[in-house]
Amino acid sequence: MTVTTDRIGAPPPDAPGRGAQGRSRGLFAALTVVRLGPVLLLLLIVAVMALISPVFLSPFNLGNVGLEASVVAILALGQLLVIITAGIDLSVGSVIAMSSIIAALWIRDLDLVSGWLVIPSMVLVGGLAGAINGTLYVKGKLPHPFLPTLAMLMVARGVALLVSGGQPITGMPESVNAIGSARIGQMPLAVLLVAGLAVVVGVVLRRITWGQWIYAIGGNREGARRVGVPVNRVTISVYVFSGMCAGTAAIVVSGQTNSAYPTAGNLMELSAIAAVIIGGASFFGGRGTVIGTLVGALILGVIQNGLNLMNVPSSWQYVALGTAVVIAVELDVLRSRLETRLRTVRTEESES
Amino acid sequence: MTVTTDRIGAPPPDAPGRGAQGRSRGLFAALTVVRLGPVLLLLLIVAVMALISPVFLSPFNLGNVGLEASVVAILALGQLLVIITAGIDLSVGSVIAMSSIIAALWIRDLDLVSGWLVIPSMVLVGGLAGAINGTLYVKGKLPHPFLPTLAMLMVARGVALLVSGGQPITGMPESVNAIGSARIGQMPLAVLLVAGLAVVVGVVLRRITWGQWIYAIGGNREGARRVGVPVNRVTISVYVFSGMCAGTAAIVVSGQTNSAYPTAGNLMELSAIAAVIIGGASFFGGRGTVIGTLVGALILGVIQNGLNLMNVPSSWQYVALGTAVVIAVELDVLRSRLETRLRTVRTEESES
Amino acid sequence: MTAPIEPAGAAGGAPVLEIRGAVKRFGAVTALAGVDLTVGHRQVVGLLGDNGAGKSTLIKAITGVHQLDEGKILLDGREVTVDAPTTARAHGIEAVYQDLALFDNLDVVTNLYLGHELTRPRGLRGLGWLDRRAMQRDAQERLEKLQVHLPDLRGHVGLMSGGQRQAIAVARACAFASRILILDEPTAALGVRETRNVLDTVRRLPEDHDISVILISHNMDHVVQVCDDAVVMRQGRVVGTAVPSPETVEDIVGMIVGAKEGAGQKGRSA
Amino acid sequence: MTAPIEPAGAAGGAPVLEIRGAVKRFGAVTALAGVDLTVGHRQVVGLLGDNGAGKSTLIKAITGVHQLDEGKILLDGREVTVDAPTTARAHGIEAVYQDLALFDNLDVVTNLYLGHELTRPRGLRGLGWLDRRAMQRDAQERLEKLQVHLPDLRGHVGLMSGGQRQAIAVARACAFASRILILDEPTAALGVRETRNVLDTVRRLPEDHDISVILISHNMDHVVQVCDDAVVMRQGRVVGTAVPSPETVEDIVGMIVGAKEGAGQKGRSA
Amino acid sequence: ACSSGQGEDGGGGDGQHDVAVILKTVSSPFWLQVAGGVERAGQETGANVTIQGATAETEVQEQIDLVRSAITQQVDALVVAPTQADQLQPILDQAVGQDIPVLLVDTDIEGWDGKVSFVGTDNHGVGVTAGEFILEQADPGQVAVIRGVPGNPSTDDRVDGVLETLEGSDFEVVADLAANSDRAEGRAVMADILTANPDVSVVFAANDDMALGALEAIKSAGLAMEDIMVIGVDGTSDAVSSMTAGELDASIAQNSFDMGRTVVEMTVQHLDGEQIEAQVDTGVTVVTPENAEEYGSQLEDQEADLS
Ligand SMILES: Nc1ncnc2c1ncn2[C@@H]1O[C@H](COP(=O)(O)OP(=O)(O)OP(=O)(O)O)[C@@H](O)[C@H]1O
Ligand SMILES: Nc1ncnc2c1ncn2[C@@H]1O[C@H](COP(=O)(O)OP(=O)(O)OP(=O)(O)O)[C@@H](O)[C@H]1O
Ligand SMILES: [Mg+2]
Ligand SMILES: [Mg+2]
Repeated sequence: MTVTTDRIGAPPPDAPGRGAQGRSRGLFAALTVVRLGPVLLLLLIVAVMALISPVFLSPFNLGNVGLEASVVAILALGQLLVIITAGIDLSVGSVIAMSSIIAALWIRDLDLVSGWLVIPSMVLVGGLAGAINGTLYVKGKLPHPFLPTLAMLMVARGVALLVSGGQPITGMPESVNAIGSARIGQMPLAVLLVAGLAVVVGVVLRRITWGQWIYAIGGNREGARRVGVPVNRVTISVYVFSGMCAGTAAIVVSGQTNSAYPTAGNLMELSAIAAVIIGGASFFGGRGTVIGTLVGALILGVIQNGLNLMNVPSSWQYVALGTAVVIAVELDVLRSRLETRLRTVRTEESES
Repeated sequence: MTVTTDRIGAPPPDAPGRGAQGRSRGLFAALTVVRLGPVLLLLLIVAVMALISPVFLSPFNLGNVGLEASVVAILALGQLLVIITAGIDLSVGSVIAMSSIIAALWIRDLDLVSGWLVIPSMVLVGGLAGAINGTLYVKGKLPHPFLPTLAMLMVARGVALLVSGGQPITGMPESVNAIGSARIGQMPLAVLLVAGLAVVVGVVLRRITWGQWIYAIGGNREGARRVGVPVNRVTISVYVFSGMCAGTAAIVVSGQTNSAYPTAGNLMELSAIAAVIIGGASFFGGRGTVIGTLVGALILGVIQNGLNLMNVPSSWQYVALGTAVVIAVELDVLRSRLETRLRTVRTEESES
Repeated sequence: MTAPIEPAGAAGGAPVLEIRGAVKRFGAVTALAGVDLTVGHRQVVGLLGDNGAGKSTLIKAITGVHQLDEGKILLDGREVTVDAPTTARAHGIEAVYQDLALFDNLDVVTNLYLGHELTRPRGLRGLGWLDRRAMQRDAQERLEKLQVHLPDLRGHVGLMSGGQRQAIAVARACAFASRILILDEPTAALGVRETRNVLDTVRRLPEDHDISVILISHNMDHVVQVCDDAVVMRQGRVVGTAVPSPETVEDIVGMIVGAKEGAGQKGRSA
Repeated sequence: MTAPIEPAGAAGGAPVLEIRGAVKRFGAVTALAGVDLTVGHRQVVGLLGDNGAGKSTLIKAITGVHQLDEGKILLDGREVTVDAPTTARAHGIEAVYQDLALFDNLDVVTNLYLGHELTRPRGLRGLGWLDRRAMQRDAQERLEKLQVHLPDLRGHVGLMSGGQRQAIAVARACAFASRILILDEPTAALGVRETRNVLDTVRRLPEDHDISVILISHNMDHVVQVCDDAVVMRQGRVVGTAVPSPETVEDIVGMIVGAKEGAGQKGRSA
Repeated sequence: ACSSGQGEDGGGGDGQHDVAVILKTVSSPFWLQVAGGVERAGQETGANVTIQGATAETEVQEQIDLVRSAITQQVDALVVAPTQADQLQPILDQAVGQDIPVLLVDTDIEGWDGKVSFVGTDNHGVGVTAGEFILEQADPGQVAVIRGVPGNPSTDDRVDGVLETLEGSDFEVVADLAANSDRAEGRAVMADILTANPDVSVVFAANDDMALGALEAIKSAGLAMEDIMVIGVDGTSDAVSSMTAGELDASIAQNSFDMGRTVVEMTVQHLDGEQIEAQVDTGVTVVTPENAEEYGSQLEDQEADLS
């Protein structure tokens, strides 16, 4: 009787139920499909778009979608870590502007030949802004990261305006422009960048202790402290990472426009947060996945792209985008209920 | 031994400690001051402003501050209830635009003589938007109010643009203009409106069962359900109220500008949320006060007004406002630590 | 599921509550696999079983926190649908949950009265004015009965000790139950004296207030002291019943751990 | 505070842990009003007392969750500052807290190993690769010892039953304590068999792993079964000590409820 | 109106005129040019000029607050570029009520007789100019227009001007989308337009930033610059360099520097008791690759440095 992990009433993992074999197999298939989760949702939306607009599925347009979603996706990957710790980073949009402007100025004024240095510079400036956010929150014992990151939202925009004098700085090094616009075949480099970043974040979250600590802090901050997780350090690190992602997004934005300009990234934080939440993460912390986040960013990108392809006027775009977001998430709610339902039915089947 | 509420080691409430009487009295005074809480903070900021700018304390300018803070304060009072339930309402800024435009059009097109009807209309439209937010969240079982209210942020803006054709509608009834600009002595009517609203919200939160339920839901949503609080109804109600506040803010905005315009209220949601959080409410729900919220709105208003009086250029304003917000909240953190410290010392005194 | 399971707790008065064939699944986990339970009028029924046996799930189904996948709930012989906690409360059922369901951000008095607020005028539920003074007075009395030390009735419950919290939850449920009181391990965190008081209260309640009690406990002494009947669950099924007494304790423990099986016994499934 | 309080738990081996004059205030509440406690080498000390007596506060001060306002903590005779839980853990102190401190969003294995993750390569703390397989194997073994039924080791802890949760917390602390193991009511939610297993473990631990144990419990039977020494607290003070045995139980209960006061007795203060 | 004397910024005491210039914003090249003109006039006339602007072109409320605080400071005159014409009128009425003369720049409040004068070009006219440029210079084909922030009157008026001018011509407007006056969004919207309408041959963007973004999209789609005519508005230095490089085809410049300079000069004249005109049209310049270099050289020293 010292069974430890007997799944009460559950079937042995290999045998898919004994009773109604056929039905059970159907269930199994349905369950597999439903378990695709957010990806299923994305496929659905893509299908709708493809039906409405014939050019939607052209490789070139898909490249466009990827390119357009890439900035939000990069920000969202950083935001994901922050949100898993039950935090929020409102500053990312402004940090795009600040880091691209500072890096661009630095390169221009020092007259550096090796223009690629602008790339690490942007990431660095972004990381610095994130370090300030995290330190103010953690060491300054502010009650919620909303406050320091809102302050950074303002300060970074101000700094961007100040150091640039309000003027855009046009002309980026080749390397930056390549990241922003070059394609390998129809695949934009920026999309590959997102993919690489996603793999890194995914590995950290799922395979590395640090990532587990991030989930632990979001699940039970005081508990994490008690079991000896370096809560402060981990918390600061996610803000630094989010800032670095903003710096990376700055590279893409600068490359896309061949310039740095002080109003860049305006309101991007909202899209990034929306992507993460649409992707199934919780504002209360402890939950969220890389796949979900990417899907969230792509859902926003696909809907926007579809509306543009259909030349929907901007006032209608607001209405349509808002409605589409709600419908998308509502569908996911239904999907996950269906999943639970199917699983219960399957358990039932296998018992009888 | 059946003592129920013996405060272990605490002095009888009337005797302020026996030992070092003098010091204890000093402590008591210090404690009283520190307990002023956020108000203390506001007084501090006002003092600084008065030192920097001589016109700051002129009655006319104080009226200005009140007028400028009133829109944010009204929104923040609605947002407060939402945030106490651990929610968020991102839509209030756009709802200002939508409700003022719809009400203005309605009045204009129906050629109604009694222009004051525009007032209840705005509140009504705002309340409707809030009802949609709340219903989508609660009945649509969306994981977090971020999603429906973000969608409403977009949809309401879209609707405002659509029905107005992007054009402002000029000319508001006298009553609306009075609310927006009239003063009794130097006291703007809008400030009286805020005061009235604050009293109502304060009474509901502190004296009425419904208000207690709002705190209960924020503290433990599942628990509230278990003890029979009508969680869904209460939750929807706070979004309706927040929408109605947005409608009320629309009256003030329309009155200040004698018009309704489709870009009104842009980004106001951020200021409103900031006011509530600066005022000590928690995003995790269950905490927050009316006084704190008003102080939060006033802090934002006073800083902004001071910066304007000093002719600080807008890029510096970003930097200054961001920094000031962080400093203000940091001061409050210190204040509340001092409060705990003083209380402990007082307990110690009275024991020896 | 075809094994003969005798109706449990059929003794003592007309049945107030009957559960028939209760099944509850959480995805791949079957928490209740067909449970029958009968609680008589003014009876104190002990619900026993190993950790994870399904006791809390069963009582949550009764109080409307969970909905059963299969099975029926009968109150006074009439089938009822308990689709939400409010329904259960309307039927006069109150419960102390194992995870307490307290409000850490509110004070003791508010916690005690939440959902049952005393208002002026009395009738108005949500919209009435809170009669704090009346609640404070009443709360003081009730807590005195349990002899719990609380530093301050206006202190937030979140800062109280484990036992203080539990005492508040117990006081609350005892105060408002009018037909069935359900206690899920109500003395787990209580001190020696507080436990004694709670057990006393449980023993007196049926007579004094004409209600029935379901008590979940892992403590055999307590069960023997206060229960008229004991129902033992294992792995989502009722595996036996007994009238608890110092003599039957051995048997009951045997049923719980599975070494010995009682009346409606059944082998392990799956 | 001038009443003579004898050092508690001085028996059994050289003292591993000593607390001297511990005071902890929360605003107007004085949770600890000058507590002395001595835990000997390989000793199991029972910490008893009414609800709100200050037991949990005392152990939280030892594990660095709270900082003492006054008083000293000595480990192996040397004064130490335990300013954070990490410090306590570095000293080989592990605890099961009354409120458990589990991670509802994580699975059982992760909960067991959080902060002690097995990684490849072993040394790297935060940056190592998680060795899930090793942790899974090890977790299985440990949980088997306590004989807890868990539906799935990969299930989220948030969905588990009260007893399952507590068992995980106990398994976790037992696994990693290397000097002092602190158990705050570790069997409160456990079933009959699981409780037996935990008590067995506690009894064997000192010898098997060369550690000392502080056990907080309201159950006199348990205290008598496993504790070498019992320290009774009331209202933030130590009011007596005793060697627990069936004969002294009466006395100890008397000290707890205040009817009878033991060795270092003292009247109620203010 | 004379200064109250209590201002601490030292204007009133030495007989200078305190002029508060409140622009829509000072964070974009166009407004920096206006500010440059304002500063220049300030130096030339000796007036004590303060320049402020909201944080973004859409922040009406902020601008109202700025006007209000200028009234509090009892400045001698107000120069305002109303973000939303009608919305500013009540507060400007208050200023007039306090005997502070108000001059408008860039955007007029039509039908408001409280103002002393209006200096600027109407945005609708800018659109008409752009439309005429297209009719003259481009071969008939498909046209795409890119708007600013929806509901922003200036950018909407420009686009409407273009659309009205092109109506009934051989040009077909196939896309009408908004890019929030942002360069990156201009790029994204253009990329989508090109996907849906690969034959687009003329693009009008309501400001230069979006036009430059659109150019990037055209480039990265691998299309030839010569095949698509791209027109922006504002004549920013970036636009000028793009034209010099042979990419952008035209930018309709509003002579922003002149606007700022003229309005301050007129304000000072008014304060000195001189008679001034009720309306001055500072006109537009169509900047094309031909005159870009010349136009660009004068830009250099016109820009304000406000930091
Ligand atoms: N919401 C849920 N989702 C998934 N599984 C659940 C859920 N609630 C309970 N379970 C599982 O159902 C089983 C029965 O749980 P239940 O809480 O009823 O046990 P219990 O008899 O009360 O145990 P204990 O004595 O430990 O409190 C357990 O295996 C538990 O893990
Ligand atoms: N963080 C805190 N803030 C304020 N008061 C507190 C805090 N923690 C504990 N207390 C108070 O200190 C006293 C001692 O609490 P403690 O948790 O130590 O009791 P305990 O002996 O563990 O009781 P139990 O047996 O109920 O667990 C109680 O009155 C409690 O309300
Ligand atoms: Mg249970
Ligand atoms: Mg305790």
